[in-house]
Parts: sequence; structure tokens; C-alpha cells
Amino acid sequence: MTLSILLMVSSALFCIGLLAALSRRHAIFILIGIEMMLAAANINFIAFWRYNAQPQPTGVIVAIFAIAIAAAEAAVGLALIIAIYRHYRTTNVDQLDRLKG
Amino acid sequence: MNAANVWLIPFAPLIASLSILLLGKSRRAIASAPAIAGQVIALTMSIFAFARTLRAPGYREVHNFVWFNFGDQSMQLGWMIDPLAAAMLLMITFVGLCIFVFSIGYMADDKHFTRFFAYLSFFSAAMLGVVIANSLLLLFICWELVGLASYLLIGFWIERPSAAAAARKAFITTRIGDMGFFLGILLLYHKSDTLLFYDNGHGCLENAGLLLLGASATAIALLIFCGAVGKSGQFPLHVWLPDAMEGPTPVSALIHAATMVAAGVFLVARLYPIFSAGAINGVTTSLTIVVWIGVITGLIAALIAVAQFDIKRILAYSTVSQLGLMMVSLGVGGVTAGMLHLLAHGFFKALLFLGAGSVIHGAHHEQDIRGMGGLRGAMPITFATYAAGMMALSGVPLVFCGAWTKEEILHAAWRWPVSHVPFYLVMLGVVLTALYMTRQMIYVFDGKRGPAAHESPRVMTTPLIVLAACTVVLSVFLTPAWPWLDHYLLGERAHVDLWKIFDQTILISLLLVGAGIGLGVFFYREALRGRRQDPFQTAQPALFRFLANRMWLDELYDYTVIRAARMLSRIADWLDRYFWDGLVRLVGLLGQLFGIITKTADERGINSGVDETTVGARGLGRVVSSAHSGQIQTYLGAIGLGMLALLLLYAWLA
Amino acid sequence: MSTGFVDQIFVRLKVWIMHFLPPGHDLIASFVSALLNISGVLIVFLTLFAAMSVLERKILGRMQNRYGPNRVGPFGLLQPVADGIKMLIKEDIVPARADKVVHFLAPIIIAAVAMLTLGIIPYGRNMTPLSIDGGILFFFAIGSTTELAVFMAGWGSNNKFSMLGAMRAIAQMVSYELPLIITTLPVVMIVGSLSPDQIVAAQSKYWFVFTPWGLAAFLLFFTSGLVESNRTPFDVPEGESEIVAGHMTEYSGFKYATFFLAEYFGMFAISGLAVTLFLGGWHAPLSILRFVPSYIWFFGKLSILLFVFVWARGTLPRTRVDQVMNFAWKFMLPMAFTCVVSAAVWHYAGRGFFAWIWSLVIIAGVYMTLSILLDTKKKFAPRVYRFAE
Amino acid sequence: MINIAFFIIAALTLGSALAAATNPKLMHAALSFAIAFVGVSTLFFWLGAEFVGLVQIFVYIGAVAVLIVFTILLTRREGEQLRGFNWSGVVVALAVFAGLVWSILKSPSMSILPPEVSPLTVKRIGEVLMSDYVWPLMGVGVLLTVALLGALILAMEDKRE
Repeated sequence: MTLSILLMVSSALFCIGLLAALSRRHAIFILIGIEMMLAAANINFIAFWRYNAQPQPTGVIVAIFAIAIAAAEAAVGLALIIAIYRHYRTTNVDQLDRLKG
Repeated sequence: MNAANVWLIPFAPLIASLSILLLGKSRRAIASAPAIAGQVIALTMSIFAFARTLRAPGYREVHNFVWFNFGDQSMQLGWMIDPLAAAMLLMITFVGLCIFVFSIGYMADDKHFTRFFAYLSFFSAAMLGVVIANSLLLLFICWELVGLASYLLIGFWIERPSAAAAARKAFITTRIGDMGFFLGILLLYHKSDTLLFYDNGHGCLENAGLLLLGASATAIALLIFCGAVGKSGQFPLHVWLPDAMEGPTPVSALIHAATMVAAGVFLVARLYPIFSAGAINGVTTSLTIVVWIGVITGLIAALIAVAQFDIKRILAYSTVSQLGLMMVSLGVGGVTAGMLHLLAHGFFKALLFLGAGSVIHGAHHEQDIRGMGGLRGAMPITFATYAAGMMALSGVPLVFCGAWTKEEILHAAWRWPVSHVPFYLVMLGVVLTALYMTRQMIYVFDGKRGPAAHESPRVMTTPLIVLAACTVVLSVFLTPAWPWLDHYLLGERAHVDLWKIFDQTILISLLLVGAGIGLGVFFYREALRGRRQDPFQTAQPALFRFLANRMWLDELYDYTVIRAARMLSRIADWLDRYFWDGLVRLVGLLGQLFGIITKTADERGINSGVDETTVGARGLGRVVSSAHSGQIQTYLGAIGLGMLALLLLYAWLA
Repeated sequence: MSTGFVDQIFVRLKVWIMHFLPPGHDLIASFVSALLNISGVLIVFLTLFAAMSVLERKILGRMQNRYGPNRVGPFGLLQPVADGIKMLIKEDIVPARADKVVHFLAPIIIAAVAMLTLGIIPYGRNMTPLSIDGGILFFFAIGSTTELAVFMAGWGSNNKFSMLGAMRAIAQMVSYELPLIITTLPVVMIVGSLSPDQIVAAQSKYWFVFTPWGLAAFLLFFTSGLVESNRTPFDVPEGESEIVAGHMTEYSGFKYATFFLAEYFGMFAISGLAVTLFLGGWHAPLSILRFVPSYIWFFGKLSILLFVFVWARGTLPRTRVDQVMNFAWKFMLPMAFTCVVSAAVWHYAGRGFFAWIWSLVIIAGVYMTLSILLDTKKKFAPRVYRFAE
Repeated sequence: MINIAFFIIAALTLGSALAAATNPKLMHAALSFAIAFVGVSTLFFWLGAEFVGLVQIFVYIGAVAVLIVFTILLTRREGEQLRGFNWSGVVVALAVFAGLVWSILKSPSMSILPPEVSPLTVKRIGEVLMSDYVWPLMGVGVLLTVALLGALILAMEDKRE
């Protein structure tokens, strides 16, 4: 089982996340996509730690921090979505273009 | 109460003052309580401090600390207890307490009752700070706070223009002296690198420090003396003190009799080592000047006092005269004599002022002595206590403290090696003092019954009685037979020697006082039987007018100093208006000219170019902004593509 | 140990079965071992579930001054069999507008989760089915999945009552998960490990429930466990008089039985964890009593806790939703944090007599303060019930 | 055998992730997302990082997934057309995936096998977190607190209304 296969799985997960973030109209899917991309990154961290045989578990620690930060990000992001929904009565990102130049 | 804690003494009244201010205007009933409490606490602690100084003759304890650092130097402050400070503390707190109690009655109807007590406490705190200071800087800070308190209290009735003017006058006049004082401090610091008085041999009053001063000691002493002249109302800066009688009478008693004016004398006594640095036979240039200033002040003030009709004004000139006397004493080398007179004077002059206050209160705020008369019957307690104060001031021997101190001053003046002129002039002053006090007594209490008057309430008479008792009791410690207080200040042990009472000077003293009182009775008593006209005025109208108008010194200042100042300011104004303004206008014109040129250039040349640029920028912006769809997914896609590009670039480079 | 054989009889049985396997195939060996463990746990707890279901009804009956089930078999002991048959052959109704997949998955997930959490508990000496390093974390991580499953049940049913019940359940489970987890922290701190085996091993001298912080944490943990398993007096999510049966309203037949099973398994798991954390696991209370096999001790303690569950159900009335939530945030959470502090103090004061006193003082102090505040201060005090006007 | 497990896990993860990304039903997508994360945490288990796997389940299934379904409930609105799909995203995602795979295959150092290491205990993670990474840990603590408060304030009803 080589590292490259693991990395390919993680990049596939990353690209699925990207797909969710890019293609779906609903704002929550952007968040879900971002979570997926973060998880893909976490897989990479763990994989590099596992395949490197260092005494210091840096990859694991970074993954733990990344999960904590992702949780915070999800909480704030979902709160934002609720606030946006309350204000604009929609969660369709195509309609949320107040910043259009 | 050791030296490290001595700051608590001024702190108590300060806290009292702040708490009264916080109470607000409406809480009249309890406003005086914090002030009295603060004063009682300060008095108690002063007694402890005094007791501490009794441990050994010449006891001195200092506590110094660093206030702040600048560069590699530090500014140190400190406080101390020594006999001088302890005696002053006791006098100030005790007399202050009497005056505070008196004020409750005197100010009972005033609408700014709370403010008054806040100011009084503040003043008390500042004055106590002056006394305990072991650093010239701390002393100066408190000194200025005393000045501020005095300004506030003289101008207490701010609605009266005369009070406001008097307050201003007092403030500005003393400021002239303080300028000299401040310069003296700077010079002292420049020379000796320290402003601490005593610092284990490094202070500026100790031998090592004094050696550093060298020849500049005279200059420093004279500059600092300027401050003393201002604060203690010495000639030529005495003019503010009689005007300061515009304040409430307890203020006059506290500030202009007992304590604040004493600050100047205290300052000279405290810095005596600087004044006497390099003395030959006890004589230095600075001390000589002190003597002559004191003599002139004492004589002039005594003379003016004879021709005044305002009861408080007489007392004010008397104060100035007595301060002159103290200065003479300090100058001729009788430091302890001067200080003792200061302490004794604090008691009996406070007594006199409070008595005057009682009279004014009882006589419905009449201040002209011609309008009074025959108050002896109506106000027996006031009369008795006032008489005690009068005799103490005049120097009636044996049981009144003023006599002994005055005699010591005469002794000291006699021993002065330079000249005997001051001695004779002081003698003249003593006679005059007895004379004008007798005159006042006769006018106020004797003769025909004047307008209806009533005795003051208990809260006012009790302090009078206490102070009167003190003037008598104090004399026990001052007799030549057992000069305990004298030696306490000198730092020696006192011995009983009864024979010393019957020294020859007591005869002179008796003679002088007798002459003064006799002359007074002779002049006025007979003349007063029928009419309220001053016999002196009828006999010598021109001279009387000269004296009654305070030798026209105020007018002289008006014509010289103030006019000169006006002239200078007018010249400055003219210069400002025509010379400097012209220059400014010229510059302005040049600027306008330049503006016209640039405006033309702008409108013709640059503007059109800028316009073109903005049009271009706007067009560019329109093009670029179309890329901003406002849709987050577009941005995200762009980021994805950008990442891809970077990835490819990286892979290609690798 | 003289009683070693009886004590280790199940372990020996497993070893004996394993020795029939062909040697050299580690993977197969571990697979079979896992299978044996799982089947052991399932057999024991399914039996316990059956016994519990009938015993609960009988105990409740006694408490309510009646007999309880006594028709099927001797003393009604075959009642579970009858119930099982009834459930299996009942018609399985799925609402027409339900989200079929979600509706179907919800009971499966909820039961699977409950079973998984049973895996990490040490049932006796050397008798932990799944011995992993972060066992406690595993328990809570898997346990938190219950919320999602409950939500799926509520959502999938496409029914207002189901959704409301699910919302209530999630709200109270999320609220009580905090004290539940925080009260395990003192134990984890003192032992220095997340492994249940080591936690039990650390209690060989004394059980943690005999320390002040341990007692407080145990009571808080047990209360939170009561809420987590949605039992009376905290069965707000399935209150019959208000919202029919909460998230289980639209379930019938064997799916309903599965929910029931999950609830009981959850109860077993929480009680088992409480025994492990605070009541010394499989340790005997006195060293003289060591001759009794360890698993007997474990299941004895477990039975006592289960009885308390039933007892509470028979005694206490149902609380209101706002009361449940207020209790969680205003009392349980601060007390849970206090337990953590108290345990730390206990540790740094040397774990001796004075440590005991200090720990007690802290907990008693906070408890008194909270009680007074909650009782008197208007801001904290419970809502006063007013009659409808 | 182990490899087969890996492929099963990977297929499950990627499949449910794809379902999460493309399923038109919001709730089904969210639940698929949960399954995908269970898969990811299983992958962590498989890689020997048990602790991270448990934390992943704890945080994502216990908290984030519940939050997401709650948000879906709170922002549900009948008759809103949210099922559209943007095909340009697919193109971008595929291009990025191609680029990634190409660069992974191009790197020679990637095709290595894992070395034998002693298993990572929770105790070791705790020690490292409390010694070398104590400041980042505190930072994350503060971040979580701030995020909690921020989310609360954002989602709070406006008092004016």
C-alpha cells in the first residue's frame, strides 16, 4: 500500500469537496464542501506522519488542531447562513450577490 | 508615629477635605464632622510625633524615598520629624482645631458651609505638608498648595468683587516672591544635586552639602527669602495681607495669623544653615538683609496700624509687624527666639482674630471700630479673652507668653554685632504695638454703649477660652527661669534658674509696654468720652491720612510697577499689532499670489490631464468590476483554477 | 488465586475454542476472536434485555401495588418471548410520505450504536471485548451518533410529533452530554488514562465513588445518564401525554422493538460505564470477597444501578422541558466543573485525609452556593407556575 | 486482506462524499456527508491514528452533522429552486483532480511503504499537546470560545424585531 494511493484518495475527496462547493446552489453545500476539503487535508497529514516514522507525532497534532478549527468554522459558518437566511429569506448563493461589481 | 508614617498627619485632613467635597452641597448638617475629625486625628498623631521628639535632645528622624528617575538621577522626596516640625505640627493642628470649631458657629448661616470646611481642611493638609517636608521640592509643592488654599479662602465669597480682587492680589503678589523661591530651588539643585534637607550627611542642609554651595549660598538664600517675603507679608510684598481680610474671619485667623504667614518664617528657620553659611561672628549678607527687611516691615506696619479703623485690618497690620519682628530675630541670630515668637503669636493672634470674629458676629457684621463701643457689658467672655490676647500681643510680662518671646528677641537684637539701630527700632515697634492695641480695646469695648450686640454662642466662645488659657499656659514653658521650649528647639536640656526672671531687660520691657499702654490710655480714653473722633487724626491730619492710606504704598505700586507693566504690555501689543502682524500679512499676501499662480496652472494644465486619467480609470474599473459577479462560487472556482495553475507550474519546475 | 478457574472460565473457554483454528493465520484468528467477543456480549445482553423487560414491569407493578405480568410461563417469565413473537409478526407500517431510506436506517443505526458502546466495558478480569487505548473517548464518540440517529427517525417519519420529539431529544441529549463527559474528566485525570481497563485497575484499592469528587461526579454522571437514555423522569422527548411517542411515533412492529432494544442497551452501557468509572468495575468491595468471580461483581453492581433506573421510573413524575434544560445549564454544568477542580485539588493535596476534606469543602461550598442562588435569586430561580387565566 | 479493507473504506468514503456533493435531496446529502466522515475516521483508524479518528467522529458526527441538519431545518423554505447544478464546477474539480493525480504520479518519492512504528498512545499525544504544543492548544481554546460566542451572536434573533 503505497503513499501515492492514499494521496490519490485524499485528492479525490478534495476534488469532491471542491465540486460540492462550486456546483451546488445551497449555501450549506459550500460549507460541506469545505469540510470535505479539510478532511482531505487531514488525511494527508496523517498519511505523511504514518509514512515518515518520526518520533514526534506532529501530523497527528496538526490534524487534531485542524479538526478543532474546522468545528469552529462550521459553527460560525452555519450561524452566518442562518443570519443570511433571516435577512434575505434565501440560502441560494446565486441570489446572494450584493457585492456584485 | 515614626518618620515613615508622618505623612498620615497631612493625609487625614486631606481625606476629610475630599470626603466633604463628595458629600455635596446639601449635607450641611454633617459637613463639619469630617473636617473636625480629620483635624482631631492630625492633632492626636502630632502629639505622638511630638512625644517621639522628646526621647532625646535634638531628636531628628527622616524618611526619604525616590519619587521618580530621570536619566541616571533620581528625584527624592522625604519627610521628617524634628523639634521644629513637631512644635509647628502641634501649634497648627491645635490652633486649627480651635478655629474649625469656631467656624461652625461663625459660618452657621453661610450658604457655602460645606465648601468652606472642605477648603479649610485642604489648607490644613497643605500647611502640615510644608511643615513635615524633608525636601525643598515637597516643601515647595505644599507651599504652592497653601497658596492655592489661601486664594480659594480669601475669595471665598466670590460674589463680592472686593473679595475676588483681594484673592487675585494675594495670589499674584505671593507669586512674585515664589518666582524667586523657585529660582533659588533651581540654583540650589544645580549646586548641590539634592533637594533633601537631611540625608545621612548628603542633604543640602548638612555640612557636606553646604560646602558644595560655597559662595552661591548668599544668592540662594536671598532668592529663597523672596518666597518668605511674599508668603509672610514682608515689605515690599506685604500689601496683599491686609486686603486678604476680605475672607471670612476664621480664615483670617487661620491663614493670616496662625499658620500660612508663619510659613515664610518657618522657611527661613528651616533653611537657616543656608542663610548662615560662611558666617563670620554670626553675620552674613543674607541675614543682614533679612534683619533690615524685618525692621522696615515691623515699623511700617506698626505705624499704619495706629491709623486704621477696621478691626481686622488693625490686626492684619499687627500681624505684618510681628512677622517683621520674627524676621529680625532670625536675622540677628535668635532663631529659637523667632520661632518661639512664631508659636506664641500663632496662639494669641488666632485668639485675637477669633475674638474679632466674635465681635463682628455679635455686632451684626460691623467691622469699623468707630461703630462699636461698650461691648464689654454685652460680650463679657469675648472681652476677657480678647484682653488676654491683647496683653499677650503687647507683651505684658509674667503670665502672657508674648512677653517672654518678645524679650528674647530684644536680647538677641541687642547682641547683634553689626548695629544697634534695629534694637531701638524694635523697641519703638513694641511701644507702638501696645499703643494701637490699647486704642483698639478702648474703641471696641469701652466707652459709650454702641449698637445692640450679643454674646456669641458656646461653640464660638469655647475656642476663645481654650486659646486664652493656652497663651497663659504656654508662658510657663517660655520663662527665662525655665526656658524649656527654647532649649527643646535648640536641642538642649533646660535648667531651672529662677533668678533669670529678674534680668534687666524685664524692666525695659515693662517700661516699654507701660509706655505704650499709658500713651494709649492717655490719648484715647479722655478723648473718647464724648465723640467718636480719633484724637490723633485731629492733631496731625496730614500724617494720619498718610498712615491711614497705608503710606500710599499701594498707590505707589500702581504708579510704578503696575504702570510699568501696563506700559510694557502696551508696547508688546503695539508690536504685535503693527510689526509682527504686518510681517504675517506680507507672508499671507505672498501665499495668495502663489495661490493664484498655481490655480491658473491647475485649471489650465493639470486638471484636464487628471480628468482624462479619471475617465480612463473609471472605464478600467467598469471592465474589471464585471469580473466581480458577487457570487462566491465564481470566486471559489477562480481559486481552484489558480491552485491548479500553481500546481502545474510547480510540477513543471520540479 | 484459588478461584482463578471460575473467575477466568469464559476466557479459558475462548482460548479453548481458538485453539481449534489452524495456526499461522493471524488475520483469521483475530476475526474469530472478535466474532466470539461480539457474540458473547450480544448473548449476555439480549438475555439481560429480555429479563429486564419483564422484571421492570414486575417491579413497577409491585411499586404500584399490582402484580405485573404473570400469565405467560412460570411467574410470567416467558413474557419476553411472547412479546418478541408479537413484535415480529406485527405489520410494519411505513407512512406514505415518509423518507423511506432514512426511516428505515434510523432504528438500525440507533441499535448499532448502543451495541457498539457496550464493547469497551470490562466485564471481568481480562474480559474486555474491545480493549483500545481511548476507550472512554470511543464510548462518547460513538454515543454522540445517537443524536443523529434520533434526528433521522424524527425527520424520516415526516410527522410533526416525531420531529418535535426528535428536537426535544437532541436538545436534552446535547445539553446533558456536557456534564456527562465533564464528570468523567476527574476520573481520567486521576488515573491518567482513557482506557477503561486501566481505570478499573486504578480502583483496586478504593473505588472512586468513595472520594468526595467521585461521589459528586457519580451522582451527576448517573443523572446525566438517565437523561441520555431518555428515561423517566426525563422522558420528555417521548412523553405520551404531549407528543404521542416522540420520534418513535411512526414506528411499529420490529422497528419499534429495535428502538426499545436500543433504549435498554443504552441504559446498560451508561450503567456499565458508571460501574467502570466510579464503582470499581469488576473489583470486589472487600478483599475477603475476592473468591466471588469478577464478572459476578460487575453484573451485581450493574443490576443495582438498573434497579435504580426502574425505581426512579416508578417514583418520580415527568419533568417539564424548561426544567430539564435549566437544570442542565444552571446546576449540572457548574457542578461538573466543580468536580474537575475538586479532583485536581484532591490530587495536589496528596490524596490523603486532608485532600479528602479539601475536596469535600469545595464541592459542598459550590453546592450550597448554587442551591441558595437557584432557590432565592429571581434570575436563577425556577419559573413559578401560574394557572391559566 | 488489509489492502482490501482499505479499498472498501476508500470506496465507501468517496462514494458517500460524491453522494453528499450531488444528491439533490438536502437531508440525504447531509446524511451522506456524515457517512463520508465516518469513512474518513475509519481511514484514520486504518492508518494507526485512533485518537484522531475518534475525535473526528466525535466532532463531525456528534456536532457538525447535527448542526448542519439543524441549519437545514431552520432555513427550509417551500418552493425554492435550489436543485440547480453548476456544471462548470465539475470541470474545474476534474481539472484540479487531474492536476493533483498527475503531480502525485510524477513524484518518485511517493511510492513508499509505511515503516514499522510503535503504536501512538493517547498518553503520548497528551504529553506532546501539553508540552510542545501547549501554546497552539491554548490558541485553539481561545479560538473555540470566540467562535462559540460569535456563532451565538450571529444566530441570535434581533431584539428590535
